[in-house]
Amino acid sequence: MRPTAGERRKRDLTRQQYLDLYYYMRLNRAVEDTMVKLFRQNKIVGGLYSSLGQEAISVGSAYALEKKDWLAPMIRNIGALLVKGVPPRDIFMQHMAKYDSPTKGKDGTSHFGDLDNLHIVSPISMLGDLIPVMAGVAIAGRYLGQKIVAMTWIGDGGSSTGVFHEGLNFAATQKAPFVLILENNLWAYSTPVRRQVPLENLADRAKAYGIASYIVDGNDVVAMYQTAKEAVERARAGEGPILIEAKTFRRLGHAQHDPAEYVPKEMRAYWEARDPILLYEKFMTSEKLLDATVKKEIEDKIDALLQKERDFAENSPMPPAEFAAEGVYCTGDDCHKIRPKWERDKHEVMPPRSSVSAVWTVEGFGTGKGSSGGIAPIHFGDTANVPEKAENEESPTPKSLVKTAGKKSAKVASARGAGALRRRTQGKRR
Amino acid sequence: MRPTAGERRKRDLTRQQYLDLYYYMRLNRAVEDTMVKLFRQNKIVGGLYSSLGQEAISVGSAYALEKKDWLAPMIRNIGALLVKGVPPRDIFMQHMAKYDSPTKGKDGTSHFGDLDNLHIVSPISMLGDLIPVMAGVAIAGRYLGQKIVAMTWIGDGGSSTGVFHEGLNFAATQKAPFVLILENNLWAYSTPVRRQVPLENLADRAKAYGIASYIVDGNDVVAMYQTAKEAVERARAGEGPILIEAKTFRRLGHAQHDPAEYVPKEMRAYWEARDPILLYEKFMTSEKLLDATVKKEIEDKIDALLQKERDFAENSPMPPAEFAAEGVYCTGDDCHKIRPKWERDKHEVMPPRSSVSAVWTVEGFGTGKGSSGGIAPIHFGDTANVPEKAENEESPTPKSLVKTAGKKSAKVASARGAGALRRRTQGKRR
Amino acid sequence: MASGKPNGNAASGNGSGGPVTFLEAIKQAMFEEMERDPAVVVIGEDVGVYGGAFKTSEGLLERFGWERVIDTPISESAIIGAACGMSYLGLRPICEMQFIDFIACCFNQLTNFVAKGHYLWNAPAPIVVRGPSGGGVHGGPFHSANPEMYFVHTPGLKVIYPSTPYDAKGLLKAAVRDNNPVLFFEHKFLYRRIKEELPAEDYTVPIGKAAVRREGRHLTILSYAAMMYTSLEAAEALAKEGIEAEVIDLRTLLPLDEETILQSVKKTNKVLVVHEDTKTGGIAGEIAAILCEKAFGDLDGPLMRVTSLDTPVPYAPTLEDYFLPNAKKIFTAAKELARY
Amino acid sequence: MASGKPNGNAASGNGSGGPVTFLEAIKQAMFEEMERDPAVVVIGEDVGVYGGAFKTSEGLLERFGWERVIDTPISESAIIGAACGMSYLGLRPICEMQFIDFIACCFNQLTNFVAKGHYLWNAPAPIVVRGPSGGGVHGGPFHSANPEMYFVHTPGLKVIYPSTPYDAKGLLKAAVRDNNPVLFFEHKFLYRRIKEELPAEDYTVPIGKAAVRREGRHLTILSYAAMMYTSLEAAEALAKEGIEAEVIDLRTLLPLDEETILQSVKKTNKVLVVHEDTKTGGIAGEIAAILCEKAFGDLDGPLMRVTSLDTPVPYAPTLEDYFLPNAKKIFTAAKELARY
Ligand SMILES: Cc1ncc(C[n+]2csc(CCOP(=O)(O)OP(=O)(O)O)c2C)c(N)n1
Ligand SMILES: Cc1ncc(C[n+]2csc(CCOP(=O)(O)OP(=O)(O)O)c2C)c(N)n1
Ligand SMILES: [Mg+2]
Ligand SMILES: [Mg+2]
Repeated sequence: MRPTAGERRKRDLTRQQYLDLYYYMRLNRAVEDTMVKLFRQNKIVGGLYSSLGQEAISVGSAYALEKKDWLAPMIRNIGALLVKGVPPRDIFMQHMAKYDSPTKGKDGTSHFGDLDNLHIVSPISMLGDLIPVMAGVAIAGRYLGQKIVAMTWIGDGGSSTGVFHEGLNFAATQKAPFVLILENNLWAYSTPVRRQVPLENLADRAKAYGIASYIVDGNDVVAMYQTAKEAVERARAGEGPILIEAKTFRRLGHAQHDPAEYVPKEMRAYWEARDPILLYEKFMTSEKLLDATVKKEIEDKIDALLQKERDFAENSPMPPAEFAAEGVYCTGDDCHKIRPKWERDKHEVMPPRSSVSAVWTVEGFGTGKGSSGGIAPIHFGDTANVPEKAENEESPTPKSLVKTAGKKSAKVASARGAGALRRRTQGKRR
Repeated sequence: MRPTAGERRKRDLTRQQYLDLYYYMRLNRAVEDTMVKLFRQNKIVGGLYSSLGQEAISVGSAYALEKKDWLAPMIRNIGALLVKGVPPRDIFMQHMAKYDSPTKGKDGTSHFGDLDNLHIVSPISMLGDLIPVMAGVAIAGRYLGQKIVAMTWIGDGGSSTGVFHEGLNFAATQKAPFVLILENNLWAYSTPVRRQVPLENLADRAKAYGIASYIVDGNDVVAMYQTAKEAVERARAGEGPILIEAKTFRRLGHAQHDPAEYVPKEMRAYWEARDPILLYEKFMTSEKLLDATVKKEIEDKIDALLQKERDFAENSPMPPAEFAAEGVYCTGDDCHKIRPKWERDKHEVMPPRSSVSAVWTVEGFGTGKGSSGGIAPIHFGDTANVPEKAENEESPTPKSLVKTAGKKSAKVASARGAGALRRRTQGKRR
Repeated sequence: MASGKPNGNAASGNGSGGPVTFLEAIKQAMFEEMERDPAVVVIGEDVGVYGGAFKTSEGLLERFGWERVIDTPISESAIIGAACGMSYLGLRPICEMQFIDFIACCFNQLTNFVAKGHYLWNAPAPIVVRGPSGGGVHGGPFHSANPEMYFVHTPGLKVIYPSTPYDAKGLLKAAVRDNNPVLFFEHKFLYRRIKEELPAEDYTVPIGKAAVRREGRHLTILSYAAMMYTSLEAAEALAKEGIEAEVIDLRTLLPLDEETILQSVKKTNKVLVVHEDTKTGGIAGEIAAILCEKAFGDLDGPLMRVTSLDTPVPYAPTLEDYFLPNAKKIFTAAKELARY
Repeated sequence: MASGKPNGNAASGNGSGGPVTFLEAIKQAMFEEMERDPAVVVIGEDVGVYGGAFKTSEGLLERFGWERVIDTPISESAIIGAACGMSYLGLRPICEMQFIDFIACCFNQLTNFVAKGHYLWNAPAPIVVRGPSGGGVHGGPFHSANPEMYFVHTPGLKVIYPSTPYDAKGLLKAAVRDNNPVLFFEHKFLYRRIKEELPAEDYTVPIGKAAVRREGRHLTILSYAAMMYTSLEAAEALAKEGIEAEVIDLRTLLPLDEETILQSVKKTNKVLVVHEDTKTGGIAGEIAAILCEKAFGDLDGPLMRVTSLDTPVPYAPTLEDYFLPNAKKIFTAAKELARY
């Protein structure tokens, strides 16, 4: 399934794609710049997060998705929303809690979704919770035959949550078409990465799930895009979930309120020089993909767009107070319009075609018996007792241990022959 | 800190140690055999779990601990409790919900502890919860200068819980003196390991935390002991937490009610032939550590002991009903007698000696500023705004990226020089 | 068996004829909903090959296959999260907690993600979370939970706790078809102790409706799940002393059927709430507040409650028996109440 | 600064002289307890170098060092689990939830491990779990939680929710010294809005005791945390109409101070409960049940409640204002109640 080198080369971008990446990075930054202005004018209701210097990640990875694919943003993924087709006004209005915003003022920031059209899932603040949710999206898409990929992001800090582990492990057992971008911006609020995760490369988290991973320079939008693209297509082809660590840096504080003085000045300076837009402009200029005219055109287009979007947002009313009481439950037919979109013959998943033999097959040992007719404990002591088999009732079949436990004999501590046991070294140190 | 080969050889066991391991494995099995009998007589109140065939793990690992060390058992670690000094009667009475049991009938099975003397922490049923708890025990011991190690166990299935991840990651960031034994018995209830964890070796879970790990044959008690011993001493020496995967097999069902017919017969047979006690007897006999007389002596000793212990347990009363209402809270002075046992000068952790400079130092970049005098957001939009720095206010210090992100340049996708960016391959596939 | 019909012991559709257990009713509900709608899937620990720790999903894998009956790792948050994501594409996942106690492990996903989605982002998550709950079987402190109030206190969820096979089947089907996340607690004490003849045809029981199990005029006993039987037993004893208790099965705890409750109170003017859940913060309190608000004038006596003790569930039978409500405690409280 | 005294803005002991904020009171309590007893440690996300998201632990790391002020990964279950383990060796950890909402992520560790340990295994876990809670600051649905009832319904925990700097300091110190796990909620709306002069000497406020904030004879308003001020405001308005409300600050929610409540009800015969928590399953219900049990004869009118709506906490100020209780709603309810 992996593309050959030749195929990969063909994926080099078209001029339009190069320009798109540039446009979206600029748009991402401009949208956030506008929000900083709104924040200073006290027009933003809650906190304001920034992805300054991380735009290449949001833009490059989301750009690798197809229209039918699904994504769920975290707080620093405004760029991904823009690429997926969210108009800037929605983002402004979300932050301003306006009635015309996607959540009509009930939730803020990037907390909104669009299940019907854009295929966006809303995040919640609790870090990591999106991971199993997007794994579920991925397997539901596969079940319906849609050939979609689900993508979300997580921070270096968020990778320590329990739900990161449960979600990614579950996705791996399911070989879910799911791509997780780990944005390692070296800080989780005030805590540096070495205090959160004792790893050089956070991509190594993948090793706990036996899944593929990549490390990519998160400030290089083309690398980000190409890596994400390859991962998305591998996931789509059935290779299972993929983790991409994007190395970057959080240039501002955790949110607007935080001056982030705990970050060494030199560190910030180092990364400011590696601004992803500056780097990309240099590259594009040298590759003759961008000149002053084109750049001006793009800037003007963005300015005009954002002026319009901002006006719209500012003119939108605040939600009427009574609206607070509405919508806790979905009642009636109107509020749940989602119907499964089958893109396979649904009879495949209906009996009799769906029926299977309900047994486990264990490599090297065949299958056990099905469970029909079993009983379960209710009063814990009241179930029929299982007659214990005598130790040697069945003659041992000498199968290789390697197969059984799936372990490589070289790695196994202990003697196979008990006689040698005393002088063996005790465990492979790793 | 790692012992040299020479030192390791010196750790070969004394005759007494070899005999101890044998005794405890036999005792473990005999205690559980007795409980099966009690279960069939309906004297066990709840479910009954078995560690048949896994005794080498409980015994070998717990035998590596010193008296001052701490452990917390899971359901299949009766053997570890016996090694640590719990009398069999306590185990019987726990299962029979007797008033003289350590929990006086309030909890069952291995759910009991002894914080004061034996340094045992009670588990709860929710898998994985012990891991952060024992990490806490470990760092508290270090804080008090006690030089202890904390140990607990987890199943192949339990390694998928979120709290496994949070606990082990936290322990790793703290370099806690903590040893976790992952008992890979190939099944979690009815679910085979490949459906829970997509790994050949569950020891690879350690790679997500940058900690050391071992793989050991869990049916080889000497290997188990020696591996655990090495791990315990490394942990004690400050090398941080260590994960040991012990490969084994759950010979009976999940609990007494479960005939485990989902397990292929051949698989069970294969492992029955690898019974840890049989293997060890063969070894001991061939090494002249055990003969029929000694064996008989041990068996008689165990029989006599268990008869006495069982009698005691059976004669113990059920708790009086009203006792159910007591003890939700610790009230008065009697119920919380634990006082920190300082084995270091406690002034080290009291000001002025404890005082430090409250800043992060980031390798290659120096330190940030302390946080004194900061403000925090309360109304999310009401805090003073942080003046944003102009992009190039500070001249970039060209430090090596390798240091910053701690990543090896060879592994990083993307061109350092933007000009080369187009033709670079996109991400290291791993 | 690869493509055959499920055998007698395995799941089957309606109408095998004889009375069926509570457990079998659950199984039938899942079976029939899966037959009806390929959007319905089952996900949980050991639900497939093993058929669930209590065998409630036995035969489902055999009939519906690996894609629709998903054995997961031991990861409750992943189960709930994945189900939520699946529901976003139109599926209708039924999640099993092996024991309901483990719902504590996915509390965040349930109360923050699943419960709030419709209100906040117009993203309803029609999932069902079900599992064996309750005590009385000596399961000890971690296998006997009655966690209903944690979720009754969480706007956005619905909470069902049935007491009969008929209701269990009809309410579980209603839950699967509901457009909101529904928690469905199955009292394991009832699994095999209660049998009932079920209709041959498809039916649902409406969520949010209580049922009057026994008519009476002297006082109203409100209860649900296993305590229904204890309450009815007490009512029989009371009847012998001339006290006719009306016994109401709440069935759904969120939303509560205030109408049925208030109607009964209008008649009897006295209310005793019986729940197996612990006392402080149990649903009796909420009912007390509702009665204050909506039926204060109707009350001739104080709302009284018979509940479990405010402790963890103890393991020893002697202790657990003392911990739980029983017919005698209900009888005594009811007699006291009747005196008002 | 490596070995210096904390500076003016950082934590400091008692008695700087002027009135101090609620936030400063919290900081003083931790500082003084850490000075007093080296068994006291602080553990949480960003509590060290940053001094906590709200700066409640500012200066502690500087003074007490890395071993006693532990910046953790983002792992709430690890924080609670580790604290529990530390307490087993005699330490007294204070755990911070960066926002109390994230307590949902360690719900299992708290309710199953920490809460049950003393009852089951004689293993008390004297830890304190504290963090900023409550709404009114436009924090949105995931930064405004009032999770008290989840824990009031969990035997084995104690639950404190203070309203004044004096109480915050005294109760936090009492919590650190208590031999049980204590949840300590700090309403973030109060952090900088309320100032008070504090005693120079060490003091504690007893857990489980309510405080009468305003005497009155016509009705009793029971409240706590931020809603105390709203209730007092309403009481002033009521006084202008000749209705004298007695206003009681519950301070501790588990165990509830029934004595103080019952005493007041004996006098006023009418009770209005005001809580910012959502309505269904809120503490008003529990109080209603207690009054039924212990003061039914004293009640001249129904217990009434003014609470937040049964919804998630909405983000927009217009919506949140509507969602929350306010003085007008209290005033209206109290007038209605007074008419009984
Ligand atoms: C479960 C949980 N705990 C705590 C928080 C509070 N919190 C919000 S963002 C954050 C830091 C996140 O760091 P990281 O994951 O690295 O993302 P970044 O902010 O760097 O993008 C914290 C601690 C949270 N949102 N969720
Ligand atoms: C959080 C949680 N979920 C579910 C369970 C129910 N349960 C008890 S033991 C078990 C299987 C455990 O498998 P494993 O960890 O491999 O241990 P083993 O039984 O093989 O020793 C399950 C699912 C539980 N105890 N805790
Ligand atoms: Mg980060
Ligand atoms: Mg196992």
